[in-house]
Amino acid sequence: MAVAAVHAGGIADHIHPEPQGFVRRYVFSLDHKIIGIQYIITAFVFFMLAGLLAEAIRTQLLNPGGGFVANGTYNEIYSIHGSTMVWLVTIPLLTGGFGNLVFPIMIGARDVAFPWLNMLSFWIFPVSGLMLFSSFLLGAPTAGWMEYPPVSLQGAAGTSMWCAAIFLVGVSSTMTGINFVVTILKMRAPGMTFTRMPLFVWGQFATAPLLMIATTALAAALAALFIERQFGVPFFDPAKGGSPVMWQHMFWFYSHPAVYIMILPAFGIISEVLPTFARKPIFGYKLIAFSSMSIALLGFMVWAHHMFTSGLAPFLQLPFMILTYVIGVPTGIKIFSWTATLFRGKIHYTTAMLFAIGFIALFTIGGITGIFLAAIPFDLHVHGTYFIVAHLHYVLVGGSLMGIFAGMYYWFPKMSGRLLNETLGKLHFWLFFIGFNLTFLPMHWLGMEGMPREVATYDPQFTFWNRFESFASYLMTFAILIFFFNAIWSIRNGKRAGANPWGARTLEWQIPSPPNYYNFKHVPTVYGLPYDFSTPLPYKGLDEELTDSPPVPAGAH
Amino acid sequence: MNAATIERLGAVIAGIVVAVVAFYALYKDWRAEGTENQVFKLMLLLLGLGAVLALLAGLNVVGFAPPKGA
Amino acid sequence: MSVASLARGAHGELDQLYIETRELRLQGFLLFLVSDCVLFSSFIFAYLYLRNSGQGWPPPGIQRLDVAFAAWNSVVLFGSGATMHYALENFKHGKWMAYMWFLLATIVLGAGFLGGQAYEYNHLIYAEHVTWWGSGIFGASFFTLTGMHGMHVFFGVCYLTVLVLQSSAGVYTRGKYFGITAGTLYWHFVDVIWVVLFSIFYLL
Amino acid sequence: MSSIEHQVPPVRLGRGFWAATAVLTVLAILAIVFWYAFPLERYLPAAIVTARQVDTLFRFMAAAGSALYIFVAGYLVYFAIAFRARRSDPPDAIGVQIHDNHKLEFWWTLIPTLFVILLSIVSVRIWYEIMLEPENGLVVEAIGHQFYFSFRYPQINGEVTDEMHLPLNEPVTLNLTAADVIHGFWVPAMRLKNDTVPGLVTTIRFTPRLAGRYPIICTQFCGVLHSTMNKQVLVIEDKASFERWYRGWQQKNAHASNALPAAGGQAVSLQGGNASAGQTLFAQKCSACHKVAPFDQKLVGPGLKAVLHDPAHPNLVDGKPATEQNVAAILQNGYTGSMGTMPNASANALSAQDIANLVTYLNSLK
Repeated sequence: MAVAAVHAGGIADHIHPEPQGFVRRYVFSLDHKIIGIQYIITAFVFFMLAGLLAEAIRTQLLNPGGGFVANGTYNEIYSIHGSTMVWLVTIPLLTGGFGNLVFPIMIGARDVAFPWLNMLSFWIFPVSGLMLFSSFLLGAPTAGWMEYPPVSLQGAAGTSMWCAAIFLVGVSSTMTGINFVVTILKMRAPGMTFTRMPLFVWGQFATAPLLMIATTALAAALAALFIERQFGVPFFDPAKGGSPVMWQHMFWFYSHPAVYIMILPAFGIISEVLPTFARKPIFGYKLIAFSSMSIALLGFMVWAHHMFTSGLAPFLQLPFMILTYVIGVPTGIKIFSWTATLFRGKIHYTTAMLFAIGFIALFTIGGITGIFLAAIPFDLHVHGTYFIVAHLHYVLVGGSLMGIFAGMYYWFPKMSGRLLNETLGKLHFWLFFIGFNLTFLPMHWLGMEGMPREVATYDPQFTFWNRFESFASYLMTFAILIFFFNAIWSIRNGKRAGANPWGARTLEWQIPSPPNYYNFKHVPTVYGLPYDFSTPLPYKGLDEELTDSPPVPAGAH
Repeated sequence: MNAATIERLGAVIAGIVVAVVAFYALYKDWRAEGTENQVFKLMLLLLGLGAVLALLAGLNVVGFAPPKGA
Repeated sequence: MSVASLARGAHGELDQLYIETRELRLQGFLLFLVSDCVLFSSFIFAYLYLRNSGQGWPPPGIQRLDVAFAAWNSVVLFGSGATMHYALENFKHGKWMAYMWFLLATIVLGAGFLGGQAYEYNHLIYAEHVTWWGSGIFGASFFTLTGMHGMHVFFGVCYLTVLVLQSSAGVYTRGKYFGITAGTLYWHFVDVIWVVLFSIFYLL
Repeated sequence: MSSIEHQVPPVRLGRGFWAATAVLTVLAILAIVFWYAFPLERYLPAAIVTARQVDTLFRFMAAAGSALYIFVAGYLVYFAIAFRARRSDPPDAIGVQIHDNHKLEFWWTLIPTLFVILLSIVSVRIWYEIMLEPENGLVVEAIGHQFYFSFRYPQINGEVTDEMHLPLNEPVTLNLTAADVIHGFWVPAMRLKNDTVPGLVTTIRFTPRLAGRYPIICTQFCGVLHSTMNKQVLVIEDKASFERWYRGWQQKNAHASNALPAAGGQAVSLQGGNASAGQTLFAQKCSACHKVAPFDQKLVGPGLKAVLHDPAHPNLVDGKPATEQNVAAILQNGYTGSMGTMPNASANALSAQDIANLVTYLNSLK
């Protein structure tokens, strides 16, 4: 097993030579930066496919009677849309993608702890994605991304393929989680104590154990569903003594932490972008780091709040309601701290900053409706309706995806050496922000008035708002097409970035863009938090003085 | 003496041996440091407990034995 | 740290790279065991959930498991845990032959446990009860969990056999023997899982 | 909120901050007034007693949530505008280097915690009111099927009905279960739902308070026609109407035969069917519910091997002989009855040619 050379000291000069040849460098690469870029590109391909599926969903819902696709096909489409967005887009982008790309540099490491394992986890990911999409050929699963049995036991053959695909992507996540935990525990540069780690690293450090533990629990549930479907071994089928509610426990024990897997790294991204462009330290560093860890821990104790209508004993439901309320406290602390970070700053409106501020505005709405849903009496009304659809999209699109876009605009120069076009970027932001709100805000009242989720046809009284949402969603798609055009165009034609186009202070900006193989010739020593703009950089022993970093963020007016 | 009695006798005798060995190893390693030794100590403790459980099962204290002649 | 000092103490000039990467591998391996443990825990949760789902246990038509043979078979596996522990101890102290014998004893006991499992499966499926994987929730939980554990034992036996071959070829030296440590950790883990499975299936 | 301060020089909040705070306070109060004045029941009547309690909780949470959001978003917008970098600033200008303020952090941890305690008390109280509805009410059973609910009134004489009628102001105990997969039983006007889980009986209790017809909606995905599972109604009416309705069902069930509603529409032309095209179609559209296996091997619907040539099952599900024309009629019109539900040709997106191909294919299976 190849293990990366560790930090400074006696082995500082022990650097493997950079491999030559296209395949070793860019395909089966061991370099965490290349693997991160591979993750990002692959995940955005799946993102495009999932976006097409989303537009198919909205097109079907233009008319109350549907008619764009058959009912069964519609059910397949939203199931694959959900599964893709969760497992093939958001989780890989935030952990495997941005995680791999920057956090080893941020802690002053030359690579992750197990580069081979890292390469393996990446290559499992596109394979499982292809498996998931190939389930369309067999008859894709129809019961949504949650695949509750017994209806998923009746599903077409593709449902078993779905189990296998998600199992595999889970194995990949578990390996990534192990890799990241060891990397953060063991490979920090000298002086990089826990209280000096950038907050993105804290985000990854809170996420990695979730990846490692929760994903394995999901693997067990998927394995049970698979063997039940293929070999008739009864776990969930009530006709044979199994329990369908047991699947919900096993599934949500993973999938609630999965929500935090999808949001904690995005919190980290926002906590990097805000101080950089406000020219000001992040407000309440310790409390933000601590709240990430407590959210991760509490995340394991609230899974049954997805199951208030499933027939649990009332005394079991109560603690889940209250613990879910409690999660609101650390989340609120984060939101307040980010807002306070802007106070008395010198705010530069780059696209990354716009997305970060948009994140706070939208995620807060999703967080507040999350508290609504935790209240059992209200949840008994809106569970399984479009209110839930609205809530989860505010958290996962308004939260995670806005964070991902902020990260893309922020770190694209580090990946490619060039800036994304800021004019197109701002157009992307505004169209996306407006389109998103127009699409998902009406879903709140649709759900409260009586529109259930996962439906191919609906009551004609909801026609107006559904059409409204569909047209707004086309606006969102148009915004995303602008982003794709921008990314492809900027790789060749973007403005050259230089090492530190934003004047940021974390370690990844103190080395060239794109970084050299093995990141640092000499591993630097760290003397403090990266966020204080009034002091010199808290690093010693950086490779060379970087004189090409402009003090003003490029693209800010 | 039927098969079940032999199995029980084996479980009791070997259970005593394994439990003693496991707890002795734990005693010897008590002061060992380092990550893996901490794990070893926990595992030896559980191993010894497992052996005790098996020996109790052999003695018919815990677990289920089918009625005679079944 | 102790590992490093042990290695230096033994050889004096063990390279730094090995010592530091050994720590990484150790932590990675322990975390792998943690996630494997979660896998077992999930299935154990499923078993306990089904067991308490209201129709009584064992389900109608199935007799309670007989503990006598299982107790003997468990002691065989626990014994292999003890021999593995002493294999590692002897290797640390440079007693190569004793290490080899303890390792071989572990393999024999592990294989013996697998044989016992096969005997028990045969007994349950054909001789006494009419139960198999797909025939009910008892079969589903019992054969899934013990089968998963059996697979772990099987992979362990294979790995220990590889260790024998590697050791004969001189792969491990007194300072560099992480493969043996990992094998011991894994084998202990498999034992401890069996303690839990034995308790919940045969004693509960 | 006291002034944010760290190191020297001390930071002043400034006049703009207090002006913004005043505006936001006014907006927050307006939002709270809005949520308490909003006529929720105009959009969704409160059909049972506890529905109004749920609305009370919603108003409380919506008011608190809006006020919180107005402050967060308001300060966000104010800071974003007031502290933007200006062209006149030197290029290397930095903000005021505030790291933290323990007093402020203490308060904004404590206040949400207190609010969480308050919210817990409020929601637990309302939840108890829902749980503590009387236990000895009229017992109704609702059974979820693919894709409809059936209802029974075991205390009266157990007729199976397809509408749920309830007498006004009489407590009800509703027992929910399912015959096949999990469904969700939801009446939006009741603000109450529960899943119907096969193999499990769950109970909800409530008291109707407002006469009317309210849709019953399935909220848990249950199969290909899940979205059409919103056609049934809950009728709340006075005691006399309820009893008249129930007697009507007794008579209807006594006279009912097993015959299904007649298949409407014209006969389907079966000219030019292509068996291999039919086989492909079968794999795409039918195989989710039907195996190519003997009739008894049910997946969702029965196995269709030799459906037209099976001496063991000479009839189709509705007692009609197994002829090509009758199979085509089922494909065209769909089916609802004792064997379950099958979507019709338009839900399955089947053309006349597709039906001809499928029938030719099924005829070729012997």
